[in-house]
Amino acid sequence: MHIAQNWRLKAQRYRLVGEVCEHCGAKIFPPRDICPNCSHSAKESFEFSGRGEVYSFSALSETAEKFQRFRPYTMALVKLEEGPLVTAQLTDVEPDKVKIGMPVEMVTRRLMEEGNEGIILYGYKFRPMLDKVA
Amino acid sequence: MHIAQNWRLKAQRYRLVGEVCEHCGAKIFPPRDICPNCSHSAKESFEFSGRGEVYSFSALSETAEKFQRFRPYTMALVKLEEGPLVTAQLTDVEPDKVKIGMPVEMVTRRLMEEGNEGIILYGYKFRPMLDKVA
Amino acid sequence: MREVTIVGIGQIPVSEYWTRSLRHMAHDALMAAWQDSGVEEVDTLYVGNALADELSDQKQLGALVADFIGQRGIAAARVEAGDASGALALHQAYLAVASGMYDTALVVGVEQMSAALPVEVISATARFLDQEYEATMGATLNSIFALMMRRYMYEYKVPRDAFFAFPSTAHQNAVNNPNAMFRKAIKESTYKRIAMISEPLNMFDVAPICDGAAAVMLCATDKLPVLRHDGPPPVRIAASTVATDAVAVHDRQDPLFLEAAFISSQLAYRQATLNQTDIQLFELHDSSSIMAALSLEACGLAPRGEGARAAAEGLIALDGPAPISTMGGLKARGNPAGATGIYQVVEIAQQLREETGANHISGAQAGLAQSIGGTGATAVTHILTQL
Amino acid sequence: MREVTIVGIGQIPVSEYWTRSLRHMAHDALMAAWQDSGVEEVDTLYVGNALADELSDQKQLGALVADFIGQRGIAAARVEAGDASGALALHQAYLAVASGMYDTALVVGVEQMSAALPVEVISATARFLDQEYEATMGATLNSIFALMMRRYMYEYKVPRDAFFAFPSTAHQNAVNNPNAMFRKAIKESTYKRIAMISEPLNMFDVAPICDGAAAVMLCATDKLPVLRHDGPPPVRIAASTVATDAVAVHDRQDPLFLEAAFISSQLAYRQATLNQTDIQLFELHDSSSIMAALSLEACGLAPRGEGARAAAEGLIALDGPAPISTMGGLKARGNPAGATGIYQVVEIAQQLREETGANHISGAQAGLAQSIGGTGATAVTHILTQL
Ligand SMILES: [Zn+2]
Ligand SMILES: [Zn+2]
Repeated sequence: MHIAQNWRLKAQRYRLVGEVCEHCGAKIFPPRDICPNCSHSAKESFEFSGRGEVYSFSALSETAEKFQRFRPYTMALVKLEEGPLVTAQLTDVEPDKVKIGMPVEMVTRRLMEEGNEGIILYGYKFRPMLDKVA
Repeated sequence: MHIAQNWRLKAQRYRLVGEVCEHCGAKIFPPRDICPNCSHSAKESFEFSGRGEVYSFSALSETAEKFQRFRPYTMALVKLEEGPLVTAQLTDVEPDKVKIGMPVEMVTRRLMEEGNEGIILYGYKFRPMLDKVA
Repeated sequence: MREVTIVGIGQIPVSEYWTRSLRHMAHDALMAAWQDSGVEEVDTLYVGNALADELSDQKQLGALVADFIGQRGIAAARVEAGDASGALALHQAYLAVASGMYDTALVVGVEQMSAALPVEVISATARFLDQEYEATMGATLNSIFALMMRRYMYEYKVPRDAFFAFPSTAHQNAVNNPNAMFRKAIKESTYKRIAMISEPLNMFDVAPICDGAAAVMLCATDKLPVLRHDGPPPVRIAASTVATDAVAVHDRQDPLFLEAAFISSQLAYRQATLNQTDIQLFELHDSSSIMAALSLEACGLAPRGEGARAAAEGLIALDGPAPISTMGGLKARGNPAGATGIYQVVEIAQQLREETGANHISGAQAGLAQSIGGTGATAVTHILTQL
Repeated sequence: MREVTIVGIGQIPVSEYWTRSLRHMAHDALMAAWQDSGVEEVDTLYVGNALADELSDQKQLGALVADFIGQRGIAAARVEAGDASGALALHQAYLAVASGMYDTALVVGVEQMSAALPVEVISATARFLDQEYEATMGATLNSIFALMMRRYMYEYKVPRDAFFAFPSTAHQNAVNNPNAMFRKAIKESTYKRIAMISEPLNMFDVAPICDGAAAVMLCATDKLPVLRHDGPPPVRIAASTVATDAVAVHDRQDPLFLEAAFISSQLAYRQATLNQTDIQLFELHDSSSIMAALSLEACGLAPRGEGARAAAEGLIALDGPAPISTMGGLKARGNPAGATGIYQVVEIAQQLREETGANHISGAQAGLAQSIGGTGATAVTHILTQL
């Protein structure tokens, strides 16, 4: 299901490509057609560094159908260093080791499996920033 | 999916149990809470004979997901001898042998398979009336 | 009750969109309508959509689209009634402005179907039927159309080929519509041999699976003077009416009569104080050839049982007495379910604004758009007139 | 704009219905409201529903329900905005009557969730979120609540146990509500050890999966004299307002502030020309403890970051300054998604009609009901007063 939808969002999901508003300079992720900050049209691509910190997190095991195979996992809000918040999973870390404010970086991982055709969707997750942890 | 829903409709689906309106005498199928004929509440059960004739029919092979395994099949509108029209499949007959006005009778057959749990749903279909065909 | 006017229209070509999702499509149509309108501020948004729940895994489209067009905060709602969703959303927006609570309203009909597998679309649109007594029995939307069509042919002694008039007219008219999906005329010989979908309904009898978005901006007529004056001519909503019927065809008084379409059109003629003869074009719900025939009859444009024959005899042609599908209709412009009702209204506005080029209905001062959910359970009729 | 009055209310107990389907549940609530009302003829029907598409395989609920209650033919619409669907349907019905086009309107919120598997419900309600940037990442509705709750605890230094006030009050109040799902008080010791759903959100922090239907009959106030006179006291709709926010929490200006709820409540206070202090009870959207806390703050009943603490200190009790969930709220009466907003309004009407027994808020002359879609994208506020 929704092969096109997934394909469409590849740039965002694989490389955190958002936008920078030519009018007010706001860094925007996810990308939009209109800047939520100044209401001008936003069209200039901007690739985020992928670095940020944990703004909030939660470990869960009651998931939607497509995520059943991957549970339990930890959802988070990550504050990117360029400003925006992103909803994403944390990876390579036990939930009880996560703290608000912890530095994280983006990696590309398997997100879910689409039921009927077994299509696998990849996208961004965040893991503890290696240099900061070491 | 919808186990309860199927269970709920068993009487209708297995035995064509509808209603007879105590006010206007209308024979009602499918059952309702309010008689569509006179707008009084309809509560008295009535089991239809299951005999009727083909009002219209169509052979199809593009089906919904749960019916993929059963295609092709022939849908029909059947006019029950007590009055109501019913939407149902025809069975035990090739589509090119079906004619409008053909006498048919109800049988209970497998209707579909529910995806995830493989639940099988049974219900009414109609076949050519045996004594009339012979 | 305040008078309501259409001051802006917008649409994107009906097509298959692989790089724009639902919110982008809605955005593009809405921005076009807004830009067209001369309106400064939009007070509320209505989204007509039938299938985003299952085909895009998305609900709350009102809020989603409001935010995406930069209008975070405004009132917004999603309205659903199968493929009458767009028209029904327009009716709600009409009431919102008529009530006096909102002065301006944006309405978008949007649908994305092509990204899903055909079997997913068939499963989803089967939900326009009565689940417990039609869909559960194996019925699909097209199979019910087929049952109606076969009975119609039998009861009124109509040959199947009489239905060719509907796709033929639609495709012919779509040639000149840059927003139509199929811009190529079709031949009767092809119609006769093309594959059956559900006997006697063939592939040319039904509208395609497709994506689209169309939008209008409404403004209270008493607020029109506030608009900038260089905009296109406003179009008056002379009637906006809704009626319903049993969802299951087997439950209807007459399975071959679209009662909801009849009631809704009668209410509309009355509200607009117009007769059929005062109206120069009719965008009807030709989601299948049989629905087109029955719609003609329900709207009083042909006697019962005569819709298909009358169409074959020229009733519905651009220069006929009751032109339908003037920009291609659902059949050739496309039927992106929840968007369809707004495309119809946009096209009538285009006709009244004389923006339809070769397809212009000369002397068009009033047009009727009728949108139907599924096989006839919901019918929404709008009559638009020049202001 | 015409004044609009609630002249009839109806509800069925929130529960798990195995022998009645969606149409039956809607029927029962609607008939109760109609019978309660003294109205002869109903002009239009609105159905608020969030999940029938996937959980009952049914669309076009407007027409389906209109027919099933014996009103085949009337105008009908289904409105959807997640678990604000019922309240948003009421807003549309309010506009319909206010506009002058319809004199009376029935509104039902109806939802059937218990027949589906829990994982199906979780998948379906995840569609209240932003599919492309929340649900696709693995987020469920509860997990987003959890993210908000953890950040709230961190930012405002609130202990988790402060949230106990919400389920505690809700369950306590539900004891006296025959239509509530959970009619038993809960203990703090249980709250502290019950299983987590999505840390720090536990099973007592969220409303249950359930079925329900609630309905109201609206009548234009200028048509009230036509009604029979032995009916219950009519209740005035003093305000009906809607606002939106970004669907995704990460897109909001402040993830811990419900901007839509704030705007919608401010608009409502203004429309009703009432202050918070003129209002004696508040049915808020306590779909989770954190939503209850944030709703208190958005409606101006507690300072930012103080909602949970204020609740723990008695703010929300039946005899407190801002009683909420007076009949059990979403938490204990139950949250049948699209039905919830109508249950809230019915309960406020019961309070104003003094039909709430031991839970009656003494001196209640005005009540506010606020319904929220998902995590805050759609907010609908109604203020009801004695006529
Ligand atoms: Zn900007
Ligand atoms: Zn009767």
